[in-house]
Amino acid sequence: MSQALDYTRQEMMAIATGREVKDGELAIFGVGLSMLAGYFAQANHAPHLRTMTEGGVYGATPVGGLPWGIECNRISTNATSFTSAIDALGFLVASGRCDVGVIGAAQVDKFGNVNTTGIWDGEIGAHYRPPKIRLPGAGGANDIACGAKRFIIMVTHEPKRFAEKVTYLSSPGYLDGGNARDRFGFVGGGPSAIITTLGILRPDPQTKEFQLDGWFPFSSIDEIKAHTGWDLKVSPDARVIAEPSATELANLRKVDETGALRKH
Amino acid sequence: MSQALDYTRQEMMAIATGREVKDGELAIFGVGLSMLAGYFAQANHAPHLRTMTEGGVYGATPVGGLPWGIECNRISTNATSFTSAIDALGFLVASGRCDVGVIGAAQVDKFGNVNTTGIWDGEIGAHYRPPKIRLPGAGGANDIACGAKRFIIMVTHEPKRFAEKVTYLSSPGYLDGGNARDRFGFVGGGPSAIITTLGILRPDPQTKEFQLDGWFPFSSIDEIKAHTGWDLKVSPDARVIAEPSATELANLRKVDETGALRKH
Amino acid sequence: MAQIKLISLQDAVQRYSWDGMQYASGAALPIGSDAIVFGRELLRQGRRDLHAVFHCSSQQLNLLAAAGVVTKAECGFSALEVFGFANGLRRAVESGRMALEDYSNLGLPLRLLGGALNWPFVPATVNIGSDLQYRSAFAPDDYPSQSKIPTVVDPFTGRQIGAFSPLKPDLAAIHVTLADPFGNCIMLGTEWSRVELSRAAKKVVIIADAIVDTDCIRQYPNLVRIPDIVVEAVVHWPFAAWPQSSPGMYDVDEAHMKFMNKALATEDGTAAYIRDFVDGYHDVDSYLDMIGRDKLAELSASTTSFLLDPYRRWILTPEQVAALQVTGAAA
Amino acid sequence: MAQIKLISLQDAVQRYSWDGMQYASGAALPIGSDAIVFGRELLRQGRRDLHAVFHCSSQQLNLLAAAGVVTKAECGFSALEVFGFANGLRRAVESGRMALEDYSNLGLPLRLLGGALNWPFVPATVNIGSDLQYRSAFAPDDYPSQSKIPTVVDPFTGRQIGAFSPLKPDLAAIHVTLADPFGNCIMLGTEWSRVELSRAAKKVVIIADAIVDTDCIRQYPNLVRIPDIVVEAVVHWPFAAWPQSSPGMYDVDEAHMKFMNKALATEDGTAAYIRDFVDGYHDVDSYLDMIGRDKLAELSASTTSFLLDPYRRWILTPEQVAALQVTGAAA
Repeated sequence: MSQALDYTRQEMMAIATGREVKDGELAIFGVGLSMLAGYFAQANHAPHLRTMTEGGVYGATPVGGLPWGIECNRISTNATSFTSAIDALGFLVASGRCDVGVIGAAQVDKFGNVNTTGIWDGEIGAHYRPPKIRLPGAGGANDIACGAKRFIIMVTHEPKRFAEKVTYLSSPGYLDGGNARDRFGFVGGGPSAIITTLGILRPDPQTKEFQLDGWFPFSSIDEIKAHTGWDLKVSPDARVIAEPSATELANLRKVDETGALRKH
Repeated sequence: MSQALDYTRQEMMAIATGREVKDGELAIFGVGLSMLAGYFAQANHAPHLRTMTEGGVYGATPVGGLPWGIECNRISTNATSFTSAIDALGFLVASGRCDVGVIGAAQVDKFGNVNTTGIWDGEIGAHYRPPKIRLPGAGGANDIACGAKRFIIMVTHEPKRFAEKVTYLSSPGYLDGGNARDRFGFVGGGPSAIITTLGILRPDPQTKEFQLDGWFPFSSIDEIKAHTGWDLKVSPDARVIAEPSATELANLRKVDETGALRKH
Repeated sequence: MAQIKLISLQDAVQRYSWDGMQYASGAALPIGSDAIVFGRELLRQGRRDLHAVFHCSSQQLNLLAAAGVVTKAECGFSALEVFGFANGLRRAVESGRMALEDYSNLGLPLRLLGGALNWPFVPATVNIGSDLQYRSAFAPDDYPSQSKIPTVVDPFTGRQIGAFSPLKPDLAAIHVTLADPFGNCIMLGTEWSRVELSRAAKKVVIIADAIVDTDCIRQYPNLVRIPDIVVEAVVHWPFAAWPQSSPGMYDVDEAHMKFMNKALATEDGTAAYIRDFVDGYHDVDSYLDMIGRDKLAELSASTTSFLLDPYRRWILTPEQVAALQVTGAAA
Repeated sequence: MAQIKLISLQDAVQRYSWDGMQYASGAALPIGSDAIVFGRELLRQGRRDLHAVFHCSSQQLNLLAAAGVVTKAECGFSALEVFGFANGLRRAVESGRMALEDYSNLGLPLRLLGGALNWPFVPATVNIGSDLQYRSAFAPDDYPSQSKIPTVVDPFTGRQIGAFSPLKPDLAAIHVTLADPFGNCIMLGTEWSRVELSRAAKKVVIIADAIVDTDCIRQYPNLVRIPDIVVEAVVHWPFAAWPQSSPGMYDVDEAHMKFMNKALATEDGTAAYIRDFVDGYHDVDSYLDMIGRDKLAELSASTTSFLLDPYRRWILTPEQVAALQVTGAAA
């Protein structure tokens, strides 16, 4: 980093994601980095954030570092309520109540569709065959993608992860673009941003194709285009994203006390 | 009563109903007399009866007399589990798991259909109009009638209560007879007995029309026919029902400690 | 940090109710838990033309129906269990003043489940094949009704079953035993359908018999089946379900159950009841005086009292609650 | 009077499992509660050709898949959260030995809900419009699949949504924190889908970290979300979810999570793991020795320990449990 503050690309990604989360919102985070981003928002600028995990764990602040999972003891230590998956993902997310979700992706395409199921050699074809690499599957991300008012995709910016079209569509973004989501009556609004280790992509309001909306201080339009597997358009409003403030970084590191985001 | 033991018709009805309930069964009772009948069975001959109320109250033995309701403090004092209506009536009854239910009726017809919704002058007609007397509605009885493996109807034997056809069908018996229940795919088997203040009616295996199966020691075939609003057939096997034993009566009165069944 | 949501009953009714609304109460148990004081306050503030969604009739619906402020109601059961027919409700139905749409005690909570999940319909394997399906009080000339519980074809077998319409009431006033100032709730006794209702309703106001410190909530998070994130406001009101019961807290007031139901059987009796027991108090203290301090002691001597023991040490005093309530109103 | 149902783990697996069965485990949380010792015993008794129903993959499914005894599996999520891909499951899927049918973490429990309610189908507003709907590992040539999540027409609006097939596993082995000898269960931490699973499965065997006296159950009936009436048998097995965690009881064994997952990445590693950690004990005591007494103390020093405090005084000693177990076996 050439900045005055020393921070990693993962930390920048987490902070940029956290900035998308507003105070008072009902928010759901997946395991890992997305949870750090969410709890960073709560620690930094959204003290009244109403947080949950898909495990039905409410009101908790993680202790002892990055939670092992959406239900683990690090998130169960100071919860105010434990319920169930149908409650969290059904009553509160698939219902359209949840304001914002944060999910990860192994592969994302230009319409914000997400693959977390598998890597195949080429297209799968009509016969469903085993993947070369089996990934974790849809988890709660499909439910968040269908139901949350908006959701944010966090993903490492590498060409192989940014495909023209995902090989397997695990969680719906804008499908083939435009109003395609309407065909399925999804109550959720779709992905509002893809936040990467290099910058931020947002959907065109009409076509819903994701375009570059901002780059991080250590990145550039060219670097991002080179790392994107489709012909990435650049928004006329694209601009550099503010680097983390000292306060933001301090608040993030309070949440990420074991330094999970400083390893890469 | 002319018997050696002094007991009421309501007590005979409750004991006859209790005899229908077998040890180890999963059983659900409505409020009032049917609950007394059920808990009598548990106290008398079915110690391993698995009891519940539609309130989702499990493992309880009522204290202080007739419970005020399916959820009241008299049934909440020593329960082992409190859950919910969907659990009790859905997961355990509508699902087909429950072995036996006991329900009441304001009006019952020859196919064991039950009306607990209202009394009208004549037939309702095509336009649904207010009843002359509004009754309590279906409650959980409809769910028991649809889902329980079998159910028992407890009813005071009066001509106006025994109709050729119920004015309003609140809870399905055999509908218009035969295999009519199959049209709706009910998982439950239908009513196995109508137990009254005078005797016991059971369905013909083919037609499902209820016929007289037994009369109580203080009653007779003629009295029962005279109190039934349809032309009641008498089973060739019809016989007198054994009066309560001293043990049965003692066990019933242990459950009915405030004497609710001795008032009439 | 969650927000303190303690407000007065008066404020809660003022802010969250309006004429013509779809109003749900919970648990809507005929003898047990129900937010009956919320209904009394609806009457005090003159709310009318309500569309009531009650899992079962309770003394609250009995009273509101008797007072003529309910135009439509949907129920699974409409009496008072061993206390007999609900006379006020009966009068409203029999006179044609109130249209009562009948479901069963499973049908009603399944419709709330469908509302909570935002499903377009809920599979119905009960209520079908009976007049619960064929007769609609809301559409009395649609017979046999095609709209109340229409049929849906199971795509796996091609067989027909029924489809319930989901419920999403504008407001649910839900009675609970204990709540913290943020709206985390603990229920003792059956939930009935309070969890489904709290997720189906557009807004939720909690009526709690007692307020506990959040330390109690953190000790028993598995008991917190209604979490603060779905709650708009919390009202503290002791004996809120009276004359019905609240397990762990108080028994049914048998005498008043009968007295009230008898009063509601006539117009005059209803007017007198409203005068004495709806307009007859102006705050919690005068409400408790109205019931009678001896009676409160008697009702509190419940065989279920031991159910409350684990939580007693966290119950806030009236003074502590009052102090927090100021904070809530200022927020 | 309910029946005492305490039996040994060996007996439970012998009586309630068979080759080719549809076997569900609960909670099937990747890091938390799961009936992992039941899976170890399935392997010890040589069960095979299992059709696994797991809300999520856990180390149990990872192990059973690695060992090659699972032919089909249905999951909402198939990794180990921060512990990464489930290597044993990956090998089984990638080699084509195991067909893995994908749903989401809501789709799977809704299918259990449908099984519990005996619905012919469950409305699906999620999983549709994605390859979760179009791709079926159980019917790989049905593309886009018409059978996995077919469409159903909402009779109220005429719009199409999806329909999930309900699940009714032959057996559910469900891990809980506390159970009484009759099978009344208390869970600490998220239920995940254990309640729905306990009602959907044809038979339920409980695996409890500790056994409590029924007085505990009667003090906390609202915590008893799995009542005895749905339970066939209760197995007492401390650290039953190890190396995963059990809130209130023990933390994740991070070292063993990684060691185990690394071992399951290869055939040889799996064989060694089975030798050492599946066949490496013959009773509870030797199981605990295998984990290591120091490690047990370390894992028990959990920040969640306070969650167990209210119930500790009712926990039965191993001797008391053993005495009851004899009674159970004789019954």
